[in-house]
Amino acid sequence: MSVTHTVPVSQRRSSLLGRILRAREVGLIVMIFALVALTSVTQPGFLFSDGGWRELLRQPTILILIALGEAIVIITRNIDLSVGSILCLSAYAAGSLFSNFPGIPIPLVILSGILLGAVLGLVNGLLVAFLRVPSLVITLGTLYTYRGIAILWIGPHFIRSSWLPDEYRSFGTLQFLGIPVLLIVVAIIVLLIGWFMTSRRVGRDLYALGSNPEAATLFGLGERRLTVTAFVASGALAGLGGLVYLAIFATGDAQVGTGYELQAVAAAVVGGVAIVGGSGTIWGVALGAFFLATISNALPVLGVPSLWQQSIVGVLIVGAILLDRIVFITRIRRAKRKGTAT
Amino acid sequence: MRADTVTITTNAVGSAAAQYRRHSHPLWRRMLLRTETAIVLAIILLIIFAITTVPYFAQPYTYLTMILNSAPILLMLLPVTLIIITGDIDLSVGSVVGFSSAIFGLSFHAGVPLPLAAGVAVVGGGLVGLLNGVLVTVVGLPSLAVTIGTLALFRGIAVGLLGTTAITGFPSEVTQFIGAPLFVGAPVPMVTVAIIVVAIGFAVLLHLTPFGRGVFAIGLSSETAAFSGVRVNRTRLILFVLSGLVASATGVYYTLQYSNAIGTNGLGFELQVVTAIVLGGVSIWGGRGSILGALAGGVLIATLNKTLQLAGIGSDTISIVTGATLIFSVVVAGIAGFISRRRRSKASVIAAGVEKHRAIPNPKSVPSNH
Amino acid sequence: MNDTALLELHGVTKTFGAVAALVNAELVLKAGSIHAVIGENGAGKSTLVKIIGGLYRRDAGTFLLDGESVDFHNTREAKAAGIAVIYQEPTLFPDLSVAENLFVGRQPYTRFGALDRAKMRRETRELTQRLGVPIDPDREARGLSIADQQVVEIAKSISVGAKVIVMDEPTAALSGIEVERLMGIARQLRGEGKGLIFISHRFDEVFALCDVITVMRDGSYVATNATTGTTEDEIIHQMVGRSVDNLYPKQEALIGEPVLEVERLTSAGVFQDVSFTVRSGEIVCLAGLVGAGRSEIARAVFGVDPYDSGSVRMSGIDVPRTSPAAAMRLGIGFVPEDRRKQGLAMTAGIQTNITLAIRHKLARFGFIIAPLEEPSARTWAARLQVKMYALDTEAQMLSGGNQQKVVLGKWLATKPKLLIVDEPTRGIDVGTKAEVHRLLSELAGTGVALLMISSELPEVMGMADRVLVVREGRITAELPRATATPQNVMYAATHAPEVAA
Amino acid sequence: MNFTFSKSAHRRAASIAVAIAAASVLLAGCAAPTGGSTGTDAAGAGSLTVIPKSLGNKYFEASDKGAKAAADELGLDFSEVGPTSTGSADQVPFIQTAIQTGQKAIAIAANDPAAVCNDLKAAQDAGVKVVAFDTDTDCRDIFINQATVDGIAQGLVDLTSKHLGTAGGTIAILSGGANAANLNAWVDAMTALIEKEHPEITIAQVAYGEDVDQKAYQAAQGLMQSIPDLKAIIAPDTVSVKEAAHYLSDTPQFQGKVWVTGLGLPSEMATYVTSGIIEQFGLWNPEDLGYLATYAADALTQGTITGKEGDKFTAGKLGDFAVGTGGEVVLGPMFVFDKSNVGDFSF
Repeated sequence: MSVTHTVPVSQRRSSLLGRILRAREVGLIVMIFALVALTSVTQPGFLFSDGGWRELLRQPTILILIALGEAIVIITRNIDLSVGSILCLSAYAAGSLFSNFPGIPIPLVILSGILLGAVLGLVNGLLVAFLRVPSLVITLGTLYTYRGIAILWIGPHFIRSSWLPDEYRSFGTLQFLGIPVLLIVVAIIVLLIGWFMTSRRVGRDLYALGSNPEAATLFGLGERRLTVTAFVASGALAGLGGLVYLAIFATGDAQVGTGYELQAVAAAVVGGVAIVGGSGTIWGVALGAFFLATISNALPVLGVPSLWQQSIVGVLIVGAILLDRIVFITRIRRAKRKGTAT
Repeated sequence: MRADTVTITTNAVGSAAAQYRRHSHPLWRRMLLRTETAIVLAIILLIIFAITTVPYFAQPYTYLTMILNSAPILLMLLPVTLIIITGDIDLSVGSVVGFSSAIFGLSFHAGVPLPLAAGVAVVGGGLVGLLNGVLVTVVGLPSLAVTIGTLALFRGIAVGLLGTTAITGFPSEVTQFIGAPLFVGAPVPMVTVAIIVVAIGFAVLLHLTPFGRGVFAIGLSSETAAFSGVRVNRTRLILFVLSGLVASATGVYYTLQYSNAIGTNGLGFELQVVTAIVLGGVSIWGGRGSILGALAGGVLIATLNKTLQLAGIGSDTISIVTGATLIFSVVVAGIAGFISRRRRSKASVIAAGVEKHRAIPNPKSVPSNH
Repeated sequence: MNDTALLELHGVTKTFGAVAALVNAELVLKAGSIHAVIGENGAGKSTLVKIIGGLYRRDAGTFLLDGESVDFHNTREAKAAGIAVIYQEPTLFPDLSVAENLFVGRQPYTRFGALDRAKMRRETRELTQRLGVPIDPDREARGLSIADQQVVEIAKSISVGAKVIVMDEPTAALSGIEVERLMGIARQLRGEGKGLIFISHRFDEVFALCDVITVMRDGSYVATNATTGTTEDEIIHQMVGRSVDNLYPKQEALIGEPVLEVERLTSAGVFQDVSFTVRSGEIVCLAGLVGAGRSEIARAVFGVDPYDSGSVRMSGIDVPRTSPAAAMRLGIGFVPEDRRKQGLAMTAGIQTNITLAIRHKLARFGFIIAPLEEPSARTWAARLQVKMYALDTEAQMLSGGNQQKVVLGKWLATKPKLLIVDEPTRGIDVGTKAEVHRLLSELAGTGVALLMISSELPEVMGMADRVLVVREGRITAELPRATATPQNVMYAATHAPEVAA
Repeated sequence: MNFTFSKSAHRRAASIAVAIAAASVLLAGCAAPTGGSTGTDAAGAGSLTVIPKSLGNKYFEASDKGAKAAADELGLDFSEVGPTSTGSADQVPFIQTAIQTGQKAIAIAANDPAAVCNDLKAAQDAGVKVVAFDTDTDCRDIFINQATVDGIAQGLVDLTSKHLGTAGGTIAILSGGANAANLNAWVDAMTALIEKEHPEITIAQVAYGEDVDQKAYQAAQGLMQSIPDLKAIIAPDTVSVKEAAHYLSDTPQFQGKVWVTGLGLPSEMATYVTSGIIEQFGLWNPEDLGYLATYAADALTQGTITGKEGDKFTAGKLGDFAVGTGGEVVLGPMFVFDKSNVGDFSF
C-alpha cells in the first residue's frame, strides 16, 4: 500500500452508531433475516413449522464449528485445508467407539473425538511452526493423507445409526425452549471463543501474530506456540464438528466432510476475516457460517435447482472480499481527505 | 561518454571485473544439487525400481497411459507455475476445465462445428481468467481468496449450465485420434506433442525473456519490480488470462479424451496441479522455481500413481502416498532450511563485517587523501 | 543522578562458527545518561544490541545488570529484566489498536478475567501525553507515521518500567522536527534516571544528545569518550581507523540544457502545483521534512505513483503517467528510498539485480540468456567496487553500503539522462557514504541530471547545485548553492511560504 | 563467510535430492509388495478385476463382497480396485492397469459410461472380457442389470400408487447424483410411466441429493417444506431414501403426511422400518449382483457364453441365467422389504 504513509496521525474516533452500522456482523444479520424472510414468505414452513425452525437453527452448527477453527488459523496468517478430513476421521472414530465398546460413557467418546481432532491439528501445527513451510502446502498434504487414512481405515464400513446409543442420537433433535440444544452448545462455544479471542492475552497474541509475524518474532510473542495453538484449536473444532455431524446424521462413510475446507474458508472470509491475517471477529465468522449454511438450507426450499447453489456461494465469497476492499479504500480515502484538511 | 567514466579508470575496472567469480559454486554442484535434479533423479530411480519389481511396468502401454492420464495436469500446471512464481495462486483452474467443458459441450450440442466450439470454449476460459486477473490486479484482492471464490463460482456455472445432461457423442475419429499413440507402437500419445510445445513456450517465456525476468522479479519483491519498470499488474493479469486459456484448452482436450462434457469435469484438479508444482521445487512464496521442476513434479506423481496402480494398490493408499510425498518433500526442505536459517541468521549478522576479509576483489575501499 | 552502572559489559565476545562478530566489547551505561554507540556498518553494533536485548547469547565475557550477572535466553527475559530495544523500523502490529500495541503480551485483566481496556486506554493516553505526542489509544496502529510509531515504542518501554532503553538508529527515518522531538523525549528519560543507548550515524545528533560515545570497528571495541572531551574528527578517526576528510567531494560540473521539466504537478492531498527543472550536469536537491511530500513528488515523476494534473517532460517529450517503464525509456532512473524493499530483490543474485532494469535492452530478438547479462553485471559491479564473492551471491549477503552500490549500478547500467536518488546514503557507514557522494558528483560531471532527496542537511549543503525546499506538498523556496545555508533551508522547510526568502 | 547461506542452501538441495528420491522409492516400495503378487499370477487360469464406482461406498462394498465370494467358489484370482472419488475419468487408470496386468475380465460399474468407453474398448481389443454391472456402458460384452429399468420404475411406481390409491396426489422424486446414468434412466422411466398410467399422480419436482448425506437431508427437507400437498417421495438411490427417512423421523409433523419409498439398503433402513416411519422400500441383493457379475465374467472367459442373446450360463447358488436383448442379464425383479423381512439381511 503506497498510500499508507499519508494517513494522518490524528484520526477521530468514529461515532459508535457509525461503527455499528459499518460492522460486518450487522450486514450479515440483515442478510440472514432477509433470506429467512424471503424464504418464509414463499414457503411459510421454512420458519413456521417445527421441522423448519429446527433445521434452520440446527443445520449451520457443523459449519460454524469448523469455520471458527479455520478463522483462528487464518487470523494467524495461515490456512488449514485439512478440516474436512479431520471431521471425517473424528466422526468415524466416535462411531466405532460406540460400536466396539457398547455402554461407553458418552462424554468419554466426545472427549476422544475432540482429542483426535486436536492431535491431527497438532501434526499440522508442528509441521508449519517448526519447519516454516507454508501452511497451504502442509495442509494440502494432510488433506490427502488424512483422507487416505480415513478411506483405508473405514473402507467398506460405515457408521450405522444402530451403533449409536439413543441418548447420543437424541442430541441431534433435542430442543430447549424450542431451540435445538446443539445450537445452544455451539452458541456457548462461539461466545467462549469470541470472548477468548477478544479478551484474553493469547487471543490478542494470535491477532498480533497474523498482523505482523516478523514483529511477533522480534517481540518474543512465541510465534511457534501460537501457530501450534491455532492449528490445535482448528483440529479440535473440526473434531467436534465430526461429533455434531454424527449426532445430526447418525451415519457417515469415508467421504464425509469432503469439500468442507473450502466452505470453512468461505465462511471465514464472508464473515470478515482477512485472508492475510490479523483481523476479523469470531462473531462475524459464526454469522458468516450461519449465512452460508442457511443459503444451502433455503435454496432447496425456494426451489432453486441445487445445481446453481455453488455459483451463489462463489458469488458471495467474491462479493464479501470485494466489499471489504471497498470499505478499506473508502476508509483510507476519508483518512487522506481529513489529513489534508487539518 | 556519460556514465562510462564513472569512478576509477577503465583498466582498473577491467581487472577488478575479471576477478569476480561468475558463480559461487562449480558447475557440477549447481547442476546436481538442485530440486529439479532431485526430482528427475527420483523419477529415474522410481522407474528403475518399478521396472525391476513391478510386473508389467516395462511396457510402452504404461508410458502411453501414464502420459494420457496426467496430460491435463501437465498442461494446466504450466501457467499456474508462473502465477505461483509471482507469489499469487490460481485455485480456480479445475473449475475452468469444467466451465470450458460445459461451454464446449453445449456449443457442440447446439450444432456449432467442433473447431469453432473449441474456440468458443477457449475464449470463454480466457474471459474467466480475465475476471480472476481483474479482481486480483485492478481491484487488488488477494488471489487466494479470489480464486477460492471463483473455484466455486465457475464450477457452479458449469454444473448449472449442463444440469443433469452429459453431452456425449463427439466424433469418434477425433476422440480416438486424441488418445492414439504418436505413431504405431510409440510409447507416447498425440497429446505429448501439445504438452512439449506448450511447455517449451512457457519455459522460454519464463526463463528466456524480459517478461520472465519480470515474473521472477514480482515474486522476489513486487515493489522492487515496479521500481524497475516491470508492469506488475499487467504481468499478473496476463498470467491469469494465460491460465484461463490453458485450463480451458485443457477442458476441451479432456472433454474429447473422454468424449463427455459434464459439469464435474476437472473436479479437484487444482489441488493436483498445486501439489505437482510445489513438489517440483517452486516456492509457494514466489520468486523461485522452474518449468522443468514443475513438470518433473507432475511426472513424478504420475509415475508414482502408475507404479502403485500396477502393483494393485488402491487409490486410498495412493492418496496417502501423494500427500506423504508432498509433505515429505517440504519437510526435508524445511528441516534443511531450519538448519541453514540458524546459520544464515548468524551469517547475515556478520556478513558485512567479515566480507572485508573474504570479498574478492578488494580494491581500495575508501577514498583517502593519504 | 547517581553514579551506579546500570549495565556493564566486559570482554563480551560472540562468534558464529569460525568468525568473530564481536570481540571483547566494553560498555558501561550509567543511570541517567545517554550513551552513544557508533561505528561503520558491520562494526558489531547490531550484535551488541542483540546480546543486550536477549536475541543472542554471548560466548564469553561478563554482562552485569544493576551489578548482577545476567544471561538472557530470549527477548522476553531481557524485557522482564528492564531492557527495552527500539528498532530502527518500529515493529508494531498494524491491526491492533495503539493501546493494545502498548500492552501486547502483558495486558492487564479485570476482576472478571477480561482485558482491562479502560485501563489500557487511560495509561496509553497518559504516557503519550507525557511524551508530548498525544495519540488516540483506540486507533489502529496501521497508518501511524514512523515517528509516531517510535513514540508508541518508547511509551511501551516506559510502561514496562524499562531501566535501559536501547534505540537502534531511531532517527534514520525522521525529519528534523521529529528528531528534535525524539531528542527531547530522550533527555526527559535521562532526567528520570533511565539509561539510554543511542545508535546513530549522525554525528550532529550524537554530539548534541549523548554524554558518552563508544566507538566500535570491525567487531571490536575501540574506545569510549566523554562527549565533552572529544571532537568529530577524533571519533571519525576511531571509527574508520583513518580520517575521512572529504565527505562531500562535490566536483564542478558543466550545467547544460534542461533535461527534466515538471509543471504544476498536483496530486490531491499529497502535493500541489509543483514546478521545477533539472538541467544536465546539475544536482538538484529536494529538501524538507520527512512527510513533506518530497518522495511522493519524485515517485510521481517516475510514474510509480499517480498524479492528478500537471505535466512531466523529459528533454521536451511528455512522460506518460504511472508508467515507470515509459519513464525509463525516456532516460529516467530511480534509486528508491528503501533499498531492501524497493531497490533490490534481496534473495536474488547480484547479477539478477543489476540487470533487472535493463532486461529489455539485453534481450536479443526478444530472448535473454545469461551470457548476455554477465558482462554487464560484471562491469557495473566492478565500476562501483561492489565487494562480493561471486555474481550469484545473494544481495542480502552484502552490507548496506554494498547493497546501495548494487542499486546504483543497476540504474547506471540503464545509462540514465536523469537519475533520481531518494535518500542515497541512509543507513550507510561513513566510508561508503563518501564513495556514494563522489560517485554522484562524478556522474553529474558526465552530464547526467540528478534529482536528489535527502534529509541530512550536510549532505544537501554539500552536494546540491540548487536546493528546492518542500513544505506540506509545495515548493516553498528555491535556493542556489551559494545561499543555501542550513538556516535558510530549515526556515523554508518549517515556515509558511510567504515568509521564506 | 558471506557465502555461508548459499553453501547451506546447496547442501539443503542435496539433502532434498537424496531424500525425495529415497522417499518416493520407499513409499512406493512399502506399498508395492502387498499387491505385487496379484500381478505375477494374474495371468493364470482366471483373473477378474472388479471396479466399483468408488471405494468406501456401502452398496458397492456389498456387491464386491458377493463378487469375492463367487471368485472364491470359481477359484478366480480376484482383485477389487477403484477410485476414491467419482470423477468421470477416475476409473480409467484402473482399467488400464487391468489390461496391463493381463486380467482375463473386468467387471465395472461406471461412473460415467462415456468417459470409460475408449479404455474399455482397448481392453476388449486386448482380449479382456468386460462385464458392466449396476450401470450400463456401450463398450462391454455383457451387462448385469440388477433389474430392468422398466422393472424398477414399475416396482417403485406400483408401491407408491398402491399407497396413494385412486385419489392420487402430488409426489416428488429425490435422486442421487445429477449425472448418474442409471438413476436418470429410472427417473425418466418413472416419469413416463406415471404420465401414461397414473394421471392421478403429479410429479412436482425432481431433486438431487448428490450422494452426500447432508445434501440429501437438506433436499428432502426442501421438498417436504416447499410442496404443501406433498404426498410421497420416491428416492431411487440408497443415500437419498435413507436421508428422506431420516428427515421424516426427525420431523414428526410430516410423519403420516409424506410417504417415502425408494431403493435402500436394509441395514440402513431397518431402524426406520421397525419404527414405522417407512413402510416399504425396494432393492435387489447387491451381493447377488456382484456374485452374478463374477459368474458371467467367468462364463465369458471360459467361452461358455459370448454375450449373444440367448446364451445361457449357471451362476452358482443363483441358478441359471439367460442373456437377453442387447446383451443384458437381469438379476431379477425388485425385491420389496417391509417390517416382516427387513431384519433378515446383512447388507
